[in-house]
Amino acid sequence: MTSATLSLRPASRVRLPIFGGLALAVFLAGFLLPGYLEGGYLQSMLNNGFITGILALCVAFVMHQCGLVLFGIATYYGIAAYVCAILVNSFGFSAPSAAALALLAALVSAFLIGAIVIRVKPLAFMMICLSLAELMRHLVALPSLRGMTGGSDGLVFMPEGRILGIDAMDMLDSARVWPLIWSATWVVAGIFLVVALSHFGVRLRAIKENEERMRFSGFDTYWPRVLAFAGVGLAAGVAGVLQALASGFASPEMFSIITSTNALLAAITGGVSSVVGPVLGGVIYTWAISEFGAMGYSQLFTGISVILVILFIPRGVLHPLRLLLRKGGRA
Amino acid sequence: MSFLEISDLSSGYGKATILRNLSLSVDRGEAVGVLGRNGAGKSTLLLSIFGQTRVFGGEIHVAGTRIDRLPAYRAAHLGVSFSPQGRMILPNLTVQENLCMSLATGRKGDWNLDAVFDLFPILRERARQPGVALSGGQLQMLAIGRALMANPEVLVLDEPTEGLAPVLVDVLTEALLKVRASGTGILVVEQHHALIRAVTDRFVVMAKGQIRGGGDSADMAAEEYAPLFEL
Amino acid sequence: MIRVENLTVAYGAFKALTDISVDLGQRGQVHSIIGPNGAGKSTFMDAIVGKRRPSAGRIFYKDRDISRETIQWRRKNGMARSFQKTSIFPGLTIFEQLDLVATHLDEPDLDAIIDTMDLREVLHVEATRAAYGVQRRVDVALGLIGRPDILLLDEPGAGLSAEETVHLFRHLRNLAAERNIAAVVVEHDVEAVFALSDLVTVLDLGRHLATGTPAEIRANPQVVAAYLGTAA
Amino acid sequence: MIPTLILNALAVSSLYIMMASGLALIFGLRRVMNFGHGAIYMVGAYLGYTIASGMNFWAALILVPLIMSVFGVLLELLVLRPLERRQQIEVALITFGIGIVIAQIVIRIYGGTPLSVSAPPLLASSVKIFGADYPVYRLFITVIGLCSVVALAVWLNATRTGMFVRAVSHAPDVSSMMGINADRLSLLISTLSTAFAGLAGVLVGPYLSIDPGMDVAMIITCMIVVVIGGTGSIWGAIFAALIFGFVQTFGTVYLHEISVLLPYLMLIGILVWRPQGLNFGGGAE
Repeated sequence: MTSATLSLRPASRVRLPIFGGLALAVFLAGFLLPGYLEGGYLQSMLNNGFITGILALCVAFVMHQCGLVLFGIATYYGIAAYVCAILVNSFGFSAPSAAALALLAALVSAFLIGAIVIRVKPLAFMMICLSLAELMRHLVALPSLRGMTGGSDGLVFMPEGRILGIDAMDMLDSARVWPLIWSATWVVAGIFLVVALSHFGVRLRAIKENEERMRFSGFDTYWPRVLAFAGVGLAAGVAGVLQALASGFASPEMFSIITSTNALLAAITGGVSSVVGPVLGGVIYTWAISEFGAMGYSQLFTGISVILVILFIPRGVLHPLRLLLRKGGRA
Repeated sequence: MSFLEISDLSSGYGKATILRNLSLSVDRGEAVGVLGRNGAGKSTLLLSIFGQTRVFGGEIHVAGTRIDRLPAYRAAHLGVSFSPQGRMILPNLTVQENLCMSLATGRKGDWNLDAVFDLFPILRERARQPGVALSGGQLQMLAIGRALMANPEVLVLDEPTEGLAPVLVDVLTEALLKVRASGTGILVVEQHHALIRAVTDRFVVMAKGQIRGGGDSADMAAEEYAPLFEL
Repeated sequence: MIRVENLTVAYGAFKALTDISVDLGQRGQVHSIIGPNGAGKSTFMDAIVGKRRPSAGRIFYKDRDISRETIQWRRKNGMARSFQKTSIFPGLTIFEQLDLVATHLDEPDLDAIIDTMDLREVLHVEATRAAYGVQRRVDVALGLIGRPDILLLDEPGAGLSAEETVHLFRHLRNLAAERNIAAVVVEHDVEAVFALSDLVTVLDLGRHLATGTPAEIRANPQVVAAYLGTAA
Repeated sequence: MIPTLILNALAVSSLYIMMASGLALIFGLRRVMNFGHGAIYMVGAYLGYTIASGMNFWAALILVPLIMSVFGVLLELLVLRPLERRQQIEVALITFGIGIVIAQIVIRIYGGTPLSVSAPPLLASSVKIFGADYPVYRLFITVIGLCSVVALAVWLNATRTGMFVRAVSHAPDVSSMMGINADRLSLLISTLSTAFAGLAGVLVGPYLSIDPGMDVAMIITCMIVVVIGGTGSIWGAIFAALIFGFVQTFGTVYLHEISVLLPYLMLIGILVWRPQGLNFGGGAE
């Protein structure tokens, strides 16, 4: 990996201060949100929405940069949550060290899995990623691991220590954990954006577009994608740790197909080439699923959404808008 | 309108336009040869008839039906059948199965397994072997036999003599003359002038995706056509 | 620059190339490879750039046996190729893809390549939206990056009109002279080949038929019989 | 012990073969992985339950595949054909969505509790095999499974339509140039595939149980089988289904609870060894 320097197009450079200023304002304003929401239902909805948003960002990144449908993001999300919970419960780790090791676990597992699955064809990739999430779901529910994982009931844990100035005990309060989720989403989105604009991002997209030509241009085409996959696993791990800390709970359901499907849906609906769309998608789907869930229709809603989204807006709701802004030419 | 009528056709692959405003017609029972260098667009012309190219403009009619917007398999049903370049024999089907692929057209006529085996006796001996086991000449016979099994009005051949030994070219010429005698028309792309002269009524010359001229096959050697072959 | 010794490439029982020995690639010259369809031209190209492993025989590049080197190694050490079916990065802008490869291969003067291939006007166009002729030039430009010593071009004129082909060939000839690189071209258009090549190699049925100047090739009775026919 | 296990493995494999070969056939022809296949199987099982309790098991065995073939017609006409030009992954995701919707409808109708079907009296007994009592019903499943494989092999290799199917799977463009209508074959294959899934659904009732998660479990199994067998290879899928059945059956006995992980570990192992899957005997890709 030689360079990860920014190489923006001239036009983007001019716009950078405007967008940057706007983004900073939104970022700062976000911290004031709990004051208005006063905790409660809306706040916890928003927390969950942003966590799904981070997963959606991961799916969008893999789709846009590697051209692969990551239908098993739940694997790394769940692994991070479980590692965090197990380290606290069984080994007495403090919250920050458990969280750090959980992220490491997500990164390493994604790296190892990526090294295997990146070689297979796109369709098989999709099916294998899905199967691996199922593997994990079965693994944590094994009766013999019950002492450690809590079996099919899941694992409740009570971490101690402070993360970024927030006491781990307070994180169960949806308003107190919000700043952490909010800034984590920004960090993940920011890193994905920088990578996408960097030479490394262009290289990934070039491999997606034409792997053979890349080899004939002197590039290695395997390791960059494995690294990207590992990075995405790490980001999904961030979502998993956040979820675990915010709920004090890790459950086999975190690995379920539904988790992966919702992240995928949020990514596609929001548009995989954007960093705002997937997060927005995550929030909207989390809200909608909770609304329909109250009537017992959450899965039905997911199923219908998959069909409609792929049929009618496979490139995301923001896509037509962008085309309009771009007016046919590249800005 | 002729049986096979190509009018003002522009076609190619992806973004590349290979044929440019080409028109050509073949009547029932007529035999037409297409000459031209490699890369002139001869194969593209034939593949366009069978729906394997992207048509940018113009029309293709077979037996009065416009086919350039129909599914690719329709061409064979309407009475043109194809012996493609490189033969495109399915290696894991047997010789007989390869021949029977054309039965999908549902066209009835004099050409059946026995008739094809009579035309190319070697295929009868190899009937149960997989397509992959044949030699180059046998593959070509199989490709032609397969196209005949569709009982076409016009048999379309792409470079049938490509890579064949001279003696086999003679065998092939004989076979194609028999096909003509049975009343079947022929549209053949070919580099060997001798075969065109022996088998076809008239010829056209292509260069850079267009037809640059043509005439009676019997007069191919005439002075007036010499500049055409320099294209 | 390239020496091919007794090269044989087989697909199973079928020999696409049989026992070919030939020297290729003089700096500043255009060396064309011609032959009928199925003569093994593309296989020959693939073998030289490392896409296809030889079944027998060896390939030397600057007097070093490279038969076992990877595609990436060959590219980094000065062997570049273009493709018969345009092979570029459709979703990237033309600048993005040129810049990407240029950074990787330490190309000092991308601007010169952009100008040589006449791409300045379309730099920020997404490649898939560009005209086909432009895409062909991008394909060649990708091959030019990194100061290759030898550029192998597989039917650069495929799918172009007569005028576009001539245009492209003029570019190539200037390139070879200007940048002092060896150009090896597989091409169908015999007139263009004879007009613009310094050396011509003829392949037929996987065998090496002849190599020589255009004038020698035109006069070679074997070549006339096997390939050129009345066109000679 | 061992002979009983082998018989059990064959019975389970038979179900997987009926499912996976249908998936592979559609994939060969249309390059579409039908993620809704598990849901079709689930509908078959629940319909089988209704018909078996309302009329009798034998009626279910005949009627359900017939009813399920209607799903195949709909699959072809409403999904595969209109979406022919979409990317294969998009179509796969749409079938996945359809699968979820179908499964949810089934759960709405039948509720979330597992149901069981009793084997018909004729098959409810057991026989002595190698000194151990063995349920006749499981033998029956194996026989049906074997028959369907043989029938499939005969159909593909000895009939004209079967030959057309092979031709299109190997070389779609050559086949279309020779006049083979892939649309019509696809209709037939979709119908066959869903009918087989329905049959597997009916058969599973008296053997295992019928529950709301059966669609997901089956589709995951099928995906592992298809990937191991080499995407689109029918014989690869059948062979992989056999391996899968044996590994699962023997694993349950000798490795106890770890056995649920075995299929996944097998998948990873095979992909490390051969990224393209086993894929022998003429796959479509």
